[in-house]
Amino acid sequence: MLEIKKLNAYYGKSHILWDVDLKAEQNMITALVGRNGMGKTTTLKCIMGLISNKTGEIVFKGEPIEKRPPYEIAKLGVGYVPDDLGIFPTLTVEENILIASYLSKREGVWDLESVYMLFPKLKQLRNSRGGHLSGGEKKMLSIGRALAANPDLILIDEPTEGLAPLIVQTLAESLKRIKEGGITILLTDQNINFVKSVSDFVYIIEEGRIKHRGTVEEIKQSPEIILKYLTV
Amino acid sequence: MKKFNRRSFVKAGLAGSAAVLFGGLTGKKSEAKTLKNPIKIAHQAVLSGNFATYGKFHEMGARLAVEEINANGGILGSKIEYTMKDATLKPAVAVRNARYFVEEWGADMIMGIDSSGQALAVGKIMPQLNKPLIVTHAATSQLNENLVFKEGIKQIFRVSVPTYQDGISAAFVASKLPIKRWATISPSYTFGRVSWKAFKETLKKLRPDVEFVSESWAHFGTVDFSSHISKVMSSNAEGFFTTEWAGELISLINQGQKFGLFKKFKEVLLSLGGAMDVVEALGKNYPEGVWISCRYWYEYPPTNVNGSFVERFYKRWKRYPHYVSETSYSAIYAYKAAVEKAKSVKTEDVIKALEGLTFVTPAGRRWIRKEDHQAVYEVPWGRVAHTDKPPYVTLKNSIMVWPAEVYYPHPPFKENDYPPYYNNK
Amino acid sequence: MIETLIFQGLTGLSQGMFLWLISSGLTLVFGILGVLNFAQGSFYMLGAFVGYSVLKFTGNFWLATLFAPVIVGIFAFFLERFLLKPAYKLDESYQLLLTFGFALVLENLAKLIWGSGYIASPRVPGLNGFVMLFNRPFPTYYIFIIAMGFLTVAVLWYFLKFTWPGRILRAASTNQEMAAALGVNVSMLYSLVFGLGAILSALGGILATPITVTSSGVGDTIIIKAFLVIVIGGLGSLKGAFVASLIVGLIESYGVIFMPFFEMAMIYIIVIFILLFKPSGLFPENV
Amino acid sequence: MNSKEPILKVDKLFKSFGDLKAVNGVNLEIYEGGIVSIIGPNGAGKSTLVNILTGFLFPDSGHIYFYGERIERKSIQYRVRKGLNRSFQINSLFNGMTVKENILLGLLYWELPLGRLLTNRLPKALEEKVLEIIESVNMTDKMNIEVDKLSHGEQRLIEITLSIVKPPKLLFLDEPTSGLSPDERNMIMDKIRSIAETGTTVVLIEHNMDVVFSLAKRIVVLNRGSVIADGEPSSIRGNEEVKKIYLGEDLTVA
Amino acid sequence: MKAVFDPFESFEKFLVIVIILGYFVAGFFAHKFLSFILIKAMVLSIFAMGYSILFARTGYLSFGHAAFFAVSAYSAGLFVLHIKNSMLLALVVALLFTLVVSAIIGFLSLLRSKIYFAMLTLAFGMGIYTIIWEWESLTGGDDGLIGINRSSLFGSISLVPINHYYFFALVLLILTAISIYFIVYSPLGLILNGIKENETRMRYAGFSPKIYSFLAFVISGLFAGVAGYIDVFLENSASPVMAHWSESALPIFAVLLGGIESFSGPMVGALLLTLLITFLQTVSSEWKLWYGLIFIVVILGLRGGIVGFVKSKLKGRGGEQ
Repeated sequence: MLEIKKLNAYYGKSHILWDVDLKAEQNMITALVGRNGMGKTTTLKCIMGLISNKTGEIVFKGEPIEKRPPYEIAKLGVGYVPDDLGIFPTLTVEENILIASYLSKREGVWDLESVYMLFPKLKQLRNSRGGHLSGGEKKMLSIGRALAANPDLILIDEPTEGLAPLIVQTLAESLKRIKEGGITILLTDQNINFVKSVSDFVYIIEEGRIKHRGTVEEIKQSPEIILKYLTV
Repeated sequence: MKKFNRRSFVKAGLAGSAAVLFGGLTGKKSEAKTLKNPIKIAHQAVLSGNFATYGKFHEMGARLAVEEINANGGILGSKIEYTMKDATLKPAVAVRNARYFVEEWGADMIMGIDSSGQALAVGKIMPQLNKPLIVTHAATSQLNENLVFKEGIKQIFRVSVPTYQDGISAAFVASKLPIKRWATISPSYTFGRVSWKAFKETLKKLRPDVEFVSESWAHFGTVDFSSHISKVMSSNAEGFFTTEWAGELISLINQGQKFGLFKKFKEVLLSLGGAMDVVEALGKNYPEGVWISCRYWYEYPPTNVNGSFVERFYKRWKRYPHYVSETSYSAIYAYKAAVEKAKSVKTEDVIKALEGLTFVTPAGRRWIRKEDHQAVYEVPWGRVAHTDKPPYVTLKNSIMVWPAEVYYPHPPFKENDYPPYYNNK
Repeated sequence: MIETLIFQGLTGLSQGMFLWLISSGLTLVFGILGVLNFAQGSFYMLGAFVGYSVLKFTGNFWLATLFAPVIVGIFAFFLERFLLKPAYKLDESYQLLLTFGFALVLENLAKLIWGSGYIASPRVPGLNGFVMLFNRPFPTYYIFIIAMGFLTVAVLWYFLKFTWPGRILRAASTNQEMAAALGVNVSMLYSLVFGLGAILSALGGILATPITVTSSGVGDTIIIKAFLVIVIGGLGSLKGAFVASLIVGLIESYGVIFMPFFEMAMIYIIVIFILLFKPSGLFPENV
Repeated sequence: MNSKEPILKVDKLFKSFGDLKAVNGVNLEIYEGGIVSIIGPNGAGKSTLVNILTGFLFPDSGHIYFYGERIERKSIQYRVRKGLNRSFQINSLFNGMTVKENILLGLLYWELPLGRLLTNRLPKALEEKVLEIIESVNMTDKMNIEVDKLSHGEQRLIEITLSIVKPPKLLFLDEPTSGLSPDERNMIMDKIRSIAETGTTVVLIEHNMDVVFSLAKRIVVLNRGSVIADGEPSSIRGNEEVKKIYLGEDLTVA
Repeated sequence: MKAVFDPFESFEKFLVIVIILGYFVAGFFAHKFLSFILIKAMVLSIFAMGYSILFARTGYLSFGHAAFFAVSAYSAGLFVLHIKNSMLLALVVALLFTLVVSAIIGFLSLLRSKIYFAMLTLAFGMGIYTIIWEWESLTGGDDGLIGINRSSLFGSISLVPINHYYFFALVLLILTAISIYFIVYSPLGLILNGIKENETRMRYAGFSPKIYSFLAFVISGLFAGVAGYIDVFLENSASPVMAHWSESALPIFAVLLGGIESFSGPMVGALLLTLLITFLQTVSSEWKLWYGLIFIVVILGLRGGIVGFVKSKLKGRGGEQ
């Protein structure tokens, strides 16, 4: 679905990503794991076309997209849930969702109703302004909005950040259902338990370099890797 | 009212026959020895911004004069070289232009200038430049009273009327109208204030029973007069007077029509309503029956000189002459007359020749007063009526004129010494 | 006295509406592009001139009112594409200076094209009369202007609130990166918003022709007032622009009665107070 | 930990952005000497806390005492003059100016008598001091290069140097090693050690655990705007709660 | 390119000295109009050099500096007309008034920053314009003040002839250039530049940036005052348009044209701009169109101005060697 080769990215003089290679296979949840400040967000932004100062190849559905502007990448079928969630504060919940389907013009199973079915809480809040939601509600909305565009691939940055354990659990369930619905997911997180519970394939990133890759089973069987890269 | 019309026409006819000097059509052949070739005349007026149309009209009048004179052999055999520059409305630009004309370009005479501030600023440096300056528009009375008469800056002349015309002659008209209560919307700067004061004081002398019940002051650059109109219309005035001019007057008239201003007031006096920019812009929409004047009106005087000027002007530019076109045209002819009289282009000789000069122009006989270098001539008032051909406005059947001498203040100018010198009885 | 106050109020409202048409364009452009557009006054002037040409061609004021703003909008669209885009990487004060340059050029281009004269005011079929209020005539055209002002408010409100392009505009004004990630062509959006801003100003220009005079310098005069309006209202707030336009219109109108020589100064005094005590304006809010 | 009075005391500090409680009742005491590290996952409120402590933001409520003086409403420069300084995570230098000018600007307030504000030639002592500082970071050959043309690591070095040209009593370093190569990181770590040795108390906000554990004598763990653990590195390493927040809350689904 | 340790400092100094020498030599040969235009260029140079302290060094765009120009011109004019015909005392009085007015306006405007600052200076400046326009009894309203004549200096040196006045203006220009030189290439200049580059960092370096921005504002206001003073005695008149915001565009354009980053830029820009406007006005009645087009080109294409362009060429050549 998505393949990244030798991606290098820069913020000004700061070299953030070093030769990152990464694949997100169809109908799988791929996780990019690492502590914060290691380049996870930058990787997603590069895919989305939001960082122009980069080199390397990014191929989505066989098509090189590294030179394309974000809106074209979005229309090709990439959804994005940024770590700040990017909720439009002056739009209502419903508008936040519908704006995505309006803009993408892509057909699929996801529409307002199916998003509400996935996150019933949003239905109750449908007429509230985006700015008035709590952190967890915003997270649901941001994911729901990305889905409403019916993407083939969805990029989710730090889905568990700031969420209470119970909500993390629900979220894990939701992501699995999204995957079952036929959408490929690439997410970043530092919550290894969550990653273990939802993902199929794991990349560990540190200091802008991919340090380890493997299926979730392999990761589960090598706790030393986890301790080395993820904990204090 | 009719009596006045007749009298004015008689006077006008006399003026026409009293032509002493008018070189343009005489086509006198040049003398063998030329004075200076070419004689350089430099002109400046506002060519940019909201008042750019004034500069264009200035230029048309001057160019016509230059073309005619050159086609007829020039001034004593010397051709005229003419140049024109944008003076904007900034005094500093006018001063720079004047310096450029004289010190760099080598002008023998400079002319033009629209705003009072510019005229005064340029006037003040004329002793340094020492060339004749003929002002063709700026109307401040300070120019002739203070700069020329009191300070003795002899290089300054003015062929256009000073503000007296706008306030005082309007009061003459008003004194004949059967109404008592007056209101104004006036420009909120010196010109507007001086004119309204002159109007009030003159009218009060002529008609002690009048009252001035409402005044509203509009800033320079006002585009929307509706609140001013609304204000004066809430008074019980019967007559309305204004010295608003150019684009602002057009706005005022347009909006006034919408508000019914011309219905509410029995009589309306527009001192500069006869300016061709306003007449062109309004055309048939010009409200009928209002009194208008300006510093020259294309139908007055009904002389051959004027008639042929209007014809030639129209033929050349496809437009009717604006008052600044006439004053620019006449300024050049005045200069020509002076040079021919003095047989010299030396500043002192030309000044001497211009002082006291009487010459016939499209606007009638002009006489340049020796003391203050102000050209004295008559300007008509009349009621707007429509015609079928451009410019669609005529005053023919209602023209009123007073002898200029009776309402021009005389040297020595004393503070608040407004006319009438004219004995009404 | 009451009637005078009401009349002054109505004329003040109509003056405010012209300010609103300019300042709404300024606000939209500032809210999305972050550019304080000096040339907004030039679009107002172009609206009047282009409207005049369309009127001459078609003889119909309403066609002119319809087409002139669109033509000016298209022109502005390309102006943004070719000359403003390169300036986005510059400091905001340079963008302001650049649009100042646009204004200089447009004013003088207009003079070349339409000449330096005053353009005659068209008669508007059906709106030349007046209605009687307290036994005094009040022109229908002014009522029309006030109505048009409220109509544009309603249309803009509806557009922003209930149409997708409007919602996208609101979304992009708060988070352009996210809008781009959802499929908004931000570069195109910029051009379109610049064009839309020009359309609003040009509408003001053509609507003003029946009551004022049009000359190439007219944009200059009105843009400064519009700047002051959006400072009072709050940069980027349409609600603020509307309320402030009406406030300024009313102050000028009542100022003519109550403080004849200081109504101009009043605006500055208000601006100074706003900036010192409520620097983000009356309604600090996004589009 | 220390019987002495703390040099910095933070008392029930709160700060919200909208409904996000970025700093949620932080209590903290920093004692003189050594390196303290503040760690925590993304969004734990570390940056906001530093911004409040150094005057970049004002808190909603709570008090900050620096040597016993309440400073939570004081300006940045007031705190700096009292001896509290910081470095920035994203380099915040005087771009477009040379290394020398950057260092000089850092020194001017402290070293230049007001009367010499308009001197065309700098006082000798000041000039020497600038050169000395530049030499101490091995940049003598680059001192006339504009800082935005330097490598990221060099810029970071100047970033930190700028905050210590006048050695503060308490220094906050915000992610000093982020975006650096291993070599550059070692260089910065040496720099931090040497800063601490000269008597400046250093508070280190850092992601890189190697850096944290090799430098800090005390670690404060922040999560969701509150302090959840505070102690020596060994006790933090063994702290279950810390492990949980870094690896994820204990999930039944796991 | 920047303050204190500018490798091009000597080039900049050289350029300024060459221009001043040029003015000096021209003073002996220029006939009347040219000397008038050159004094105009000096006036704009002084205005722009002062303005560059605020705009180019400290990074604040003001649309209100024409007001200080006008305050100085009017106070000098009113002083010689009504109180004492002494040009030296008039200078002192004019600068005193300018100081007070620019201190008040500077203090108020600097309470806000960036785009709001530009707006505030516009509003305050236009407030002064309105006062001059409306206070007719004092200022002569729209007619302005006229008859502000030059007299002599120290009772013996007559400034009435324009070539004498030329050298008087030149002395003021040189004094301005020296002052600006000392400001730009001094710790103060570095501090101001620091505020432009990174105001927050300046706070972390211990400074109170507002105090220095205020200083820059008042300094630039004072030099606008010097320029207004020279101008009023050159024109022999003062008019309200001097205070209009559009007049504030002149020093901005001069600074941009010459080169915003350079010390000599304002002087180069002012001279070129004055000659350019004079030339355009002579060849075309649509001069403002050309003026506007050049303005756009400078902002979009010539960011370092003319001096910056020359320097980058010189630098490029140095790099190849």
